[in-house]
Amino acid sequence: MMNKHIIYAEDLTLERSGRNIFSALNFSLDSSESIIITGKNGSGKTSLLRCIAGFYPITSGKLLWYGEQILPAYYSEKPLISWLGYFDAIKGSLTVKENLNFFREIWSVDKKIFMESLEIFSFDKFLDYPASWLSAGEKRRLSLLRLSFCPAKVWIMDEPSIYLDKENRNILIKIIKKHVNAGGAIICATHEKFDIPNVKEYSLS
Amino acid sequence: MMNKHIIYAEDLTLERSGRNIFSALNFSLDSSESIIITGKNGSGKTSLLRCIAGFYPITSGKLLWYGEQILPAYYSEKPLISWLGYFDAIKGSLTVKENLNFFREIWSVDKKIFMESLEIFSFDKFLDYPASWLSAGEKRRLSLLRLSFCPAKVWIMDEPSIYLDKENRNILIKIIKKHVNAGGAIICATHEKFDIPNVKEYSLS
Amino acid sequence: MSNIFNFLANPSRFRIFAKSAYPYLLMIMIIFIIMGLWYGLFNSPPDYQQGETVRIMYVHVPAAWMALMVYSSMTIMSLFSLVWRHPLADTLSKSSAPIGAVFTLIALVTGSIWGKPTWGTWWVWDARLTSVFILFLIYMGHIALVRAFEDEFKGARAAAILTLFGAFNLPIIKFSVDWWNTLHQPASVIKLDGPSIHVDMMIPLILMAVGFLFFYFAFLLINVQTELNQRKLKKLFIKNLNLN
Amino acid sequence: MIKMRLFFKLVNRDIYLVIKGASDAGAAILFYLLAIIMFPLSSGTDSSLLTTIAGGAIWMAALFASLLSLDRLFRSDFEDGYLEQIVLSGVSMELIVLSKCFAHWLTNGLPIVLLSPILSLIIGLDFQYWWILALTLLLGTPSLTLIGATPAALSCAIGKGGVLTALVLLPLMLPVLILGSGAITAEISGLGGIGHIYALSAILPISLLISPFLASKSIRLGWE
Amino acid sequence: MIKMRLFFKLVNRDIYLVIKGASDAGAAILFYLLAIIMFPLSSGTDSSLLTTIAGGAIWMAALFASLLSLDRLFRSDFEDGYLEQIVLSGVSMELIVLSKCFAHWLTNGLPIVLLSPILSLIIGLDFQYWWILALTLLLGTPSLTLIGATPAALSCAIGKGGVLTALVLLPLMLPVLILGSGAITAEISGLGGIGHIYALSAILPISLLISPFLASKSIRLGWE
Ligand code: HEM
Ligand SMILES: Nc1ncnc2c1ncn2[C@@H]1O[C@H](COP(=O)(O)OP(=O)(O)OP(=O)(O)O)[C@@H](O)[C@H]1O
Ligand SMILES: Nc1ncnc2c1ncn2[C@@H]1O[C@H](COP(=O)(O)OP(=O)(O)OP(=O)(O)O)[C@@H](O)[C@H]1O
Ligand SMILES: [Mg+2]
Ligand SMILES: [Mg+2]
Repeated sequence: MMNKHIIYAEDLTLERSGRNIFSALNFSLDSSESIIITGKNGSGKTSLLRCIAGFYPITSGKLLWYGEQILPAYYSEKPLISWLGYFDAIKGSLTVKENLNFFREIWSVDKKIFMESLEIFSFDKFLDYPASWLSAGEKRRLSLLRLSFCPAKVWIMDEPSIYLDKENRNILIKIIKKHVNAGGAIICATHEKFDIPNVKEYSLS
Repeated sequence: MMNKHIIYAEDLTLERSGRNIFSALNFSLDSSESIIITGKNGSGKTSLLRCIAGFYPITSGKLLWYGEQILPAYYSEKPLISWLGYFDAIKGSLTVKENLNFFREIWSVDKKIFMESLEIFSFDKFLDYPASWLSAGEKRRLSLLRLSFCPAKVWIMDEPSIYLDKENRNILIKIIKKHVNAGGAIICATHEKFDIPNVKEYSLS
Repeated sequence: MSNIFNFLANPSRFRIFAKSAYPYLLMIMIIFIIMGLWYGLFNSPPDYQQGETVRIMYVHVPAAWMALMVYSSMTIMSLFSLVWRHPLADTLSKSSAPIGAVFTLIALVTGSIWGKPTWGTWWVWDARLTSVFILFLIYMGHIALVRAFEDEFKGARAAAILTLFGAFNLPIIKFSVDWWNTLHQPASVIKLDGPSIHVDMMIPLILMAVGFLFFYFAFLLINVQTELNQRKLKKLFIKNLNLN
Repeated sequence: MIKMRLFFKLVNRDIYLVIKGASDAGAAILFYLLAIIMFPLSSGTDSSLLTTIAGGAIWMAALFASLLSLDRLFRSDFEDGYLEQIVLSGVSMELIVLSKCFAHWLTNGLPIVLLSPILSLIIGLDFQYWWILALTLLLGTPSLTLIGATPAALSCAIGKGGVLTALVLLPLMLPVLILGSGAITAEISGLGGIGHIYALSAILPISLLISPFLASKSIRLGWE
Repeated sequence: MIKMRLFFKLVNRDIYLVIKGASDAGAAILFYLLAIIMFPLSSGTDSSLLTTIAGGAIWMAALFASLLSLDRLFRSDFEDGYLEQIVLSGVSMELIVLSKCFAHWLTNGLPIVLLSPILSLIIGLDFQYWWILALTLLLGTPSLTLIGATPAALSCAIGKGGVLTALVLLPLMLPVLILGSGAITAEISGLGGIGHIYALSAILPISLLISPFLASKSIRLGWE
């Protein structure tokens, strides 16, 4: 039964440098599901996401991916996570296109899917810019674009909406809905209210 | 007449690397006034703020501080601007207290004002942490705290609300109101709706 | 054996053990060193080539052995730390480094003093001397690295990585005299076909070596105690921060 | 097979970044040249003296050049989140480390090896010894890169680096330096440098084995 | 007066950062020691040879040590927005540059000067020449810092640095190196190094005059 969950967490506890960050968390994530993690500043949202991805070792409790004790950041056959953190992994000295192409190759992304994402974000006009020219919001948009064509089933996003204007926030919600409808799963930490159907809210304190 | 404005801009135009970022902007800022700059991603908000501070040289037009052609980033007797940009100028290897104390000394801040700011942000419990431990929102809060005790009359803020939770956003609005009531002036670029009385909205396109 | 290890692996139990054990270790160390010094200074023959200066050997050689021994044990503890993430291994390794550095320094200094009359120079850059010097630098790097981190666990693990990496220096030190032409004399005590020095020199050497070994044990326990106490203090400090 | 393809894609990218000037590995070669020129400048131009120290000088310059460029081997990719992205893409950290080392060697070590015969002329090494210089560099520079990878990765975890990295790094690189320059000196003095070369070629596989493991551990440590 | 107080507050902070280990200038001294040791290791242990190259070796080590630590002189403060904050606080950029150079010299150059008598022993320089070594270093290290400030500031504008900075830096520093080691060689050879020392002491005020100006321009360039 447990095997059916993509992610399953039981009594998850994390300490860092001797401080307790969060304790006894229980949740699970399945296909076509999305979890929004909320909580005050410093409540441990980012830490939780990094635990799930395997960057932080958990102090106690159980954290399973597909019923197994996998840490995606250690090793996986294919990308398990499409990750959007605080850092954008964009090289300013390359053009936008070069930045995208690299990940396209690493992930062996279909040309069709790639073009589709490009269209959703209407990013064509930026393609030949050096990435260092982009404004904060444009960089975030580029990150979201990359996130959206990654072949991973689970999207993990840490405050995806920062720097974005109205229009781009709508695009964000659109791609989230699309991904969930297509059977994907999403965990997203944020302080905003997102208008997504069937979202589970999980609040840290 | 012109001398009365703290900042006065006429036909302000900026080009960067041959691209036109904005052109023919006209606005002015006086005591007890606040301007919110809005606009889509890439519309030039950050660039405008950096022009005002003197980091970017303007291409054409007129930009006056107290009626004179001063560039605050070049030289001023006293701090003209309290600046909150994308970068936080926080040294992770120092404690929060050490980070704050340095600016307190450079700006010769009154102990009373300092303690008051500390209280508004209820930041006492973080004082002895290494700053590298702080979460994104806590770092932003620290930046705001520093901004608020700077003796400059004009606050320039670039998306001050990113990373902040509800509670801290309210604190932000509170200090903005307080500063404006005390005769200060504020320019703030943001994508949020702030509930500030008498705010002038200036929209870039 | 594994029972003992499991028993001691608990930090608080280890603290109790350390507290009660270290005075005995100190005593054993003092007895052996006094005996060794007495034997070495008054009860052993001068060397037919080197004369009285040979007595430096009774400090130099055990110190050099201990320099290697401490590093070897740190290497093992580092493996434990990296592979099994054992916190006690971190503590032991961290506490060992300064002691090892001291032994290395003693070996370097006594070797230098010995070298002046026998080789006619304080120092040459040959393979043995250089590799011991590198060992000293690695010890210092270890000490600096642990302290460069805010988070002591992270610091300990970083130092463990460095220790493992520096371990390839050990065989170089040990076999440098066999592999390269050096001024330094080759092994005469620890080698496959048995020791080749006089028994009267052997006895004080062994006494001093045992004394130094217990020096290591005793100070290791003392260091670990301070370390654990500090950690406790820090935890209290952090708890206090949280209460506010 | 797929791993191999991934590996070369990663190497490709690093080299491309060098060419585009984002990484400064390219400048390391020029630095190497300049460092070599500094020897005659600082020690006087007595040519017999130069001949004696030539091998050592070239080796020291090579070491400093790799030292400088190694410092940033992982740091910029670590800081902008690129490594996080890659490691979540199903590429093992060890493979990433290897690819970065390989790219670093291709853009730093290899040019140094190739330039060495010409440089030996400039600095006054007898030309008949060029082969041993080139050979020691060919065997030694990959080891320098591999040995340097771990401290470079550690510097990400410390969050600063530069000199501290260099400090931790240098003692570990000294054996390579000693063997490399020692081989040349021994060959010139007629003793034959082959023993040194054997030892030098023993260091390479050992560091190839250990280094990716320890460097990946270090980077993970930085994430924790 | 107020400017003076500001200046010392800034210097104070930089030194404090070094002590707290945030900046790695402290390690530069250890690096310097190591670099010196590399000379005998790479050039063989012939002691008469060592005596000849000793002055040059110590000077080269000093140069490499400042090179490594200068690279980060402004960069971390530039990248995290600290320089923006300070320059908006009514401190002129030139004063900031001077304060950073002064702090850098106190934590890097001065220890090198102070250690030099001991080091001259290790490396085999005749002890009677320690004064000229110390004197050249005392005059030369501030120039190295000041000369290095501009390329270090430029590296902020380029957005990367490391080797590239070192590359730009090196040719500019060469005169100091040549004069410094030349003075020692001249003194040892009986020619007297006083001429070199005059020249060396002329470089200092010139660089003191030009460097803050050019370095501030470079940093502003980085902001544009
Ligand atoms: C600073 C200089 C010196 C250093 C760093 C040094 C280092 C060492 C080391 C690391 C060992 C232990 C090696 C092993 O266990 O195989 C050792 C052993 C020894 N050293 Fe030295 N040494 C120095 C100078 C000298 C001098 C000048 C002499 C006497 C001429 C000397 C005589 C010995 C002897 C007799 C042993 C014991 C060898 C054995 O039986 O294994 N050392 N030294
Ligand atoms: N060096 C440059 N050369 C050319 N164009 C540039 C350069 N730097 C920025 N731009 C462009 O200037 C425009 C304005 O950038 P700016 O950062 O001011 O936008 P912004 O309004 O702050 O956007 P955001 O809401 O995303 O923060 C962007 O379209 C950007 O691509
Ligand atoms: N290395 C560390 N040692 C101790 N405490 C830490 C460490 N790193 C982070 N913390 C603390 O852990 C808490 C949670 O941090 P985290 O970044 O997960 O918060 P968050 O919920 O993402 O906050 P935000 O909304 O501000 O992004 C914070 O209070 C932070 O101070
Ligand atoms: Mg967060
Ligand atoms: Mg902006």
